[in-house]
Amino acid sequence: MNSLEARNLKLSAGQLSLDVPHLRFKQGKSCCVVGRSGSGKSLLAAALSGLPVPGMAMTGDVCLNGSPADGPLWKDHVFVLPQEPALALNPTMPVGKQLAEVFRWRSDHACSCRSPGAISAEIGLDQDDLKKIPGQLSGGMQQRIMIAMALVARASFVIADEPTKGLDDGNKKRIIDLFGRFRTSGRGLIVITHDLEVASALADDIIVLGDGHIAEQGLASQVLTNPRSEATRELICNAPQNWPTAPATPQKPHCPVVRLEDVTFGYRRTTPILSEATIEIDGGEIVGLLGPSGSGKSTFGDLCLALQKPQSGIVQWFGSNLNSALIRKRRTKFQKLFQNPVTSFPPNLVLRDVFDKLTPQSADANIKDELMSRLGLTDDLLLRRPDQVSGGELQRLAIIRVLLAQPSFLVCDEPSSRLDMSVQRLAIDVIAEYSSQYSSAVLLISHNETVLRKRANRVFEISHEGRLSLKSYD
Amino acid sequence: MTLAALLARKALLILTITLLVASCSFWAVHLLPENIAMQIAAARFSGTEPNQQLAEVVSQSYGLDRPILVQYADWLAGTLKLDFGVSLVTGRDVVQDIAHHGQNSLRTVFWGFIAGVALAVPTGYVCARFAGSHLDTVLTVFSAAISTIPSFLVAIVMVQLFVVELGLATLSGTSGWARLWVLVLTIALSISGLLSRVVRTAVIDVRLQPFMLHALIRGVPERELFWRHGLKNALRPVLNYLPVVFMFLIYDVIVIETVFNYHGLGWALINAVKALDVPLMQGLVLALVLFYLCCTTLSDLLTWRIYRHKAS
Amino acid sequence: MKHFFLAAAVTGAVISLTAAPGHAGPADDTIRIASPWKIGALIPSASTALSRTGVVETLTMPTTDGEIVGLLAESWIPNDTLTEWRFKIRSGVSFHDGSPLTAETVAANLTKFQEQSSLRTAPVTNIAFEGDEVVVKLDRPYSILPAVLADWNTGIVSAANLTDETGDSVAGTGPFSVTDASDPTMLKLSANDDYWGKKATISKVEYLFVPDAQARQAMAQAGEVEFAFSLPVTATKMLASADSVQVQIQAIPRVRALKLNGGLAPLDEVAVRQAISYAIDRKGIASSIVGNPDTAASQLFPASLPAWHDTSLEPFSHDPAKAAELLASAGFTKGDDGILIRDGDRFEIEMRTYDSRPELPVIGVAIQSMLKEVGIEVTMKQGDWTVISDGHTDGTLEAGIVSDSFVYVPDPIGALSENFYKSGGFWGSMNWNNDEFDALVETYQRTVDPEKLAQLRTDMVAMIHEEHPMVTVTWYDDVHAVSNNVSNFTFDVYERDFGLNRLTWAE
Amino acid sequence: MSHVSEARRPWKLGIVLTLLFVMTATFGPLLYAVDPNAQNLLSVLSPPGAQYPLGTDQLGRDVLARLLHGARYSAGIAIAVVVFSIALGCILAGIAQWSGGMISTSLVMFSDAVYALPGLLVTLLLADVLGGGAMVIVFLLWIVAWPEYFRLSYSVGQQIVKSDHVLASRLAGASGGRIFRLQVLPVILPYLLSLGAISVGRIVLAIATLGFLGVGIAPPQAEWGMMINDLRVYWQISPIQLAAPVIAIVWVVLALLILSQSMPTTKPGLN
Repeated sequence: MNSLEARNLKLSAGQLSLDVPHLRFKQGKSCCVVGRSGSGKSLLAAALSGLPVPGMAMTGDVCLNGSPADGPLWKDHVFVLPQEPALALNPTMPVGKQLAEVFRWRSDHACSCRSPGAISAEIGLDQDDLKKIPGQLSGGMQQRIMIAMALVARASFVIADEPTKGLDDGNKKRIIDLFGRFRTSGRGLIVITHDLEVASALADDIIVLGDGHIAEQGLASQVLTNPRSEATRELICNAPQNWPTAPATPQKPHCPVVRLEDVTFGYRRTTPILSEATIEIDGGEIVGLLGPSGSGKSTFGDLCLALQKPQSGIVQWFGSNLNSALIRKRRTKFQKLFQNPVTSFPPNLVLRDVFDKLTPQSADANIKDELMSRLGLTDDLLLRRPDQVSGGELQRLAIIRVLLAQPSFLVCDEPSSRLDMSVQRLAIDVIAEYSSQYSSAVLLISHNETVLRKRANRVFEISHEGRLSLKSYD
Repeated sequence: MTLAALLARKALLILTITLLVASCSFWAVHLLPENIAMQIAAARFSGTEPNQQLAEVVSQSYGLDRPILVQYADWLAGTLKLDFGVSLVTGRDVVQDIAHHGQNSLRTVFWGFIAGVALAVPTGYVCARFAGSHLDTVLTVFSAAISTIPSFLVAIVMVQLFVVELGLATLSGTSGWARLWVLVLTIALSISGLLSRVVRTAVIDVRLQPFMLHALIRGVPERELFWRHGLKNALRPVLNYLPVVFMFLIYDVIVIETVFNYHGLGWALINAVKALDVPLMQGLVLALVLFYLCCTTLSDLLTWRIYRHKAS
Repeated sequence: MKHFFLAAAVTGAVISLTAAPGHAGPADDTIRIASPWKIGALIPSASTALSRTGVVETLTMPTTDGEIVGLLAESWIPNDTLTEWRFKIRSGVSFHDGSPLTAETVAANLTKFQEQSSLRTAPVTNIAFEGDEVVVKLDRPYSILPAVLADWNTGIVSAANLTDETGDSVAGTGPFSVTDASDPTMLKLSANDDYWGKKATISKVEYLFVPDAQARQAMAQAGEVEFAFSLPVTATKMLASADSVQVQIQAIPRVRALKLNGGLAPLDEVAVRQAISYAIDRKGIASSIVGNPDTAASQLFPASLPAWHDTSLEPFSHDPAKAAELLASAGFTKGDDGILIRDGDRFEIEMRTYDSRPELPVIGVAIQSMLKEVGIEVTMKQGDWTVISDGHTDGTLEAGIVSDSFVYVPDPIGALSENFYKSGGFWGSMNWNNDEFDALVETYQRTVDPEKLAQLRTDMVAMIHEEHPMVTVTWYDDVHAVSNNVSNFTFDVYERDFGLNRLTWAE
Repeated sequence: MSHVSEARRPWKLGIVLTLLFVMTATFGPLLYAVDPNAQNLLSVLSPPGAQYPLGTDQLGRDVLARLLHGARYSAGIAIAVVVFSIALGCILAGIAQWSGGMISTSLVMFSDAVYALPGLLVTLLLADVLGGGAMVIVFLLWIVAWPEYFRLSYSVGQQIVKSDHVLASRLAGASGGRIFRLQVLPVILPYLLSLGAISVGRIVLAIATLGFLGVGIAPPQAEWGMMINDLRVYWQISPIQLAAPVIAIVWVVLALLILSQSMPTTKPGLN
């Protein structure tokens, strides 16, 4: 039985550093490395596999079966599943051919699968999919192809770096199921993730990383139920399933802020991505919107914000039909919080300029300072450009910017789903609080059902056919 | 994009441009101060001193006395039928002259292009493979220098060196290799400068792509890596750059042929320009433009063929 | 799809490889000529190449000392009043296409090309044939008709060539026949074995149109051509090191001049033209650009034509002050930018020139600067020689730097009557009408008494010298390169025949 | 969106070379106040010396003076063309962006058509017929140069306009002008300037080529290509006089090439 060991590893790259006195991974076990973003998870993965990371400095040893490895392990003993499968696949070669490469050059003789066709059937792809190039496959499918490669490849360990990043619940579940096969095939599995759901579903052991060191390690069941370190506790309490349920909104006089009636929309006439949707969103209410990726959730938000014109149907703000005068008058009261805080700030401007020149000036000058201090931000951040500020800070600034407009209706399009849970929670909590305080309506878009259940008053779901339906959780 | 759509698009573009060039030359001529009928008369009855009477005869036989819009429509129609009329200098059919000179030009352009690519691609690849080395620096400086020096200068130097000093090439005859190789080399040099830089960048870019590393993870041997995974991806920016190469080819045809006294389209164009032989000029310009468009269409088709998966 | 590209590539390769024959060399008995003069339409009157290479011949020709002798005409006699001339056509001559030379063909030729050749300057009323004689009738006495018929543009082609306007071939009677004229830039000739006169010893000739002087020079230097004509003066220095080729410089009766449109104000004023003449530094141009100070013109005709060169005339001089004075008295005042103004009109002219004689554009720029100094703004336009002839024809030419021979018609009166008679010609004056001068020309053309002729010459030359219908700049040294491989070459000062049939290869 | 070239190393060299050129073109003729057209037929093709630092040409004109004035002429035309092209390209791109629909499509098609024309050919054809002169050359080069800037600003602009941060500003009620000034222009400008730098080099080359071919530029204008063409006959006698304009051309084009590579470059994806 093989083992993978890290001894006296000291890793650093840029701002990040990680200090690992000793870690041991065994074949046949799966181990999850969890931690907030910035805790050095990816550095550990790189060090273990031996893959080059630009700017990384490393001291200490990585040992295979007790003796220091005499070459990078990724070539023979470790198979690495990348964070972004889209970047790891050759964009011009059919995926089947790329899968066949593993059979040709790195196939595991112990593996029962003898052909790309057979393995692809196992992971739920058909022959036609194999003839496609990566750009024609969805993110989930690409990740499954990568897993198929890992299943076939000759390796004692598989290291997966954030394998569920950006995937919706359905795909996530599928990936987790497939990961189970690594254990059954007798390989060791090391999964880097910030998602405790994934960790609890997969892990035998859990390693929790705090700022630059190992905060806690042990059996998954123990660590997750009985955390000993602060870092673990924080992670657990920020996981959506552990969020406190929001108090039910007191029913207010019925006055829909936004109302859609029989709205149909599609970029091509023949295939509507939204058909005959009817919804009313009241002030002070948080409405959740759920749906698989690509199902038109964002488009629905844009329709509510009058950024798109419906093909048919009626959109109303405050009970009156939309027209350009109304839009102009109410524009700043209908806001949107974007998925990625980095793209929602102009990259060339200092943040102060964004707040001074491109943000509605609120009547109350103190609001900004108040929000800043509540979200733990200092004024000197405003002198920087967006790329000089961390993602979490930028997300908080984005929230402040949106709230300064004092919107009556706010669309939150998967806010910070690419950041870690603590930031996500903070974002959603602040918005929920604002919503109840100023009784403004919020449309919360997410592919994470747990988040919506915890925070939304009502949850709607968009199906692939573009049907909107109310989900009940009784 | 489907093949049909691509071809339709290209056809439309070619049509538009043909009309654009034809219109330009028509209006430029008809806004000229000189009397076109007189000019034609002078050319047709070379050596004489045509008078107004003769000019009127010409005017009538060429239909120059009709309303200008009718003439314009006729001109466009003629252009679309590739009928450019008769050269004012030789009295021959312009199409006949274009065919004659075009054959000469095609020969040099074809081999010049092949040689240029054959020169640029290995150079660029070697530079990229050994990026940062002295070899790379030397080759990069050399190709940058080549691309900065105007091609007429390269041509002058080549003539002095190979024709006059070494006597390895000639300036007369149209098809013998003694004549052609130095022309081909000059064209090749002049297009290879920038092309090799593009190849270099493309290869370096591709080699830095994460999927190259992951191909190694899949076990692809390092010696096969670039050919299996890099080539097709590195080719794309190079193919995208080809229209620029063709543009340079066209300019080279004009300048280099003039210096080498090679009787191709470019040489003929410069002489037609000097003689103000408008029908020949417009025919030659259009021939060159169409040749350029055919080249870009071919390269687009090639791109489409290689990357058609991507578009669907 | 793959096949499509393959097919395209193969087609390209095949077209490019259908290479015609390799490069011809002296070894294959071929004389090659690099010439700045384009071949043009294959008509004797339009293409100097045809007569110079010996494809077509004229009725008469000059000997080296200027006497007119018969070529295709065996003999000729005028009537007493010199208004009817009978040319007896040489017998036993046939065209390259096999048809015999007859008086009928000759008459048809002369009639057809009358307006396009030097014949237009003769007062011809009728051209007919009688038996083996061609009869030319004139409406006034005309003594120089035989000389006129020696001009290269009166060459005779076969009857078949007269029918179509522009053919791909031409059949003359000369020592060389055209074998291939499909390339508009090249004429391939071979020796005519049935030639009636001295047959050529060299079997093939290639006449190459090479417009670029630098390329002609390079070709001569590389030994690619046996002859390169009209080279820059510096060629002597540049080719000094080449041992296979010699640069020859030969004074010929030719002039470089500034042609002025006399119909255009203010160039229509004698004083203005005189001022322009005074402004030009002929010595400077002759010594620095032409490379021979002796070619600076002191009057229209060079000393090599002693009958026409009048030593008593006051030579042209360079005197910008005088020029300014003349212009001032003509009513011009200098504007702020140094350019003369009269009645609100700036004195600006467009000057055209061409580069088949490579020094002309350089002289043009020199003159441009000299005229600028006296306040005349000149813009330059450079093309080939048709910019002059076309501009003269359609009247748009304002000024031009030109070069013309006095002896295309071997008697300089031909050049005078072509260039200055009745509003001028391509290479002479333009819109300069002087009845007195025209009368002198007409008188000269019917006079046979040598003394009277001498007086008339003096009068005509003096008139041109005074009025400057065209401003003479320099006389002419022709610069050409001749390979050491050939011998027996003499440059024909009449520029009508390269004399290729006399050439032999050097031992 | 952008493909930033990796060759940023020698940018200082590019700036220095370019600055030197600009200074030379601007102040050179003032400091070395010799008439570039003054001819001295007594000293033609004289070698460099005290009186003529770079010697004289075939008409005895001072080569240094002609070189300096040639710099001014080429640079003047090239910069004028680039400035006009940027202006026209941006305005039309703005119109296309703003109006959308048919107008946008036809503008894009038209610019594609003009872009597909080999510019120098058109310039040759029309410069000959329209007669030369600096204004005509500027006009003709402008006519063929603008589509490049149109394509660039259209494609970059489209990506910016569709971006989240512009949408955020629109939702925040910022006016179109303000968004353009703060968010669009500062992003597009470096791309335009980078392309402009290359273009200036290319136009200097194009002008030299026109001068060499003797089309569109009339003597006695001091122009580098024409100087080369005039002097190449005398290359054995006066090599320095010939080398001077050659080096000048290479200098400018190289300087601008290096300069443009130190700025972001982009391949507009409009195919």
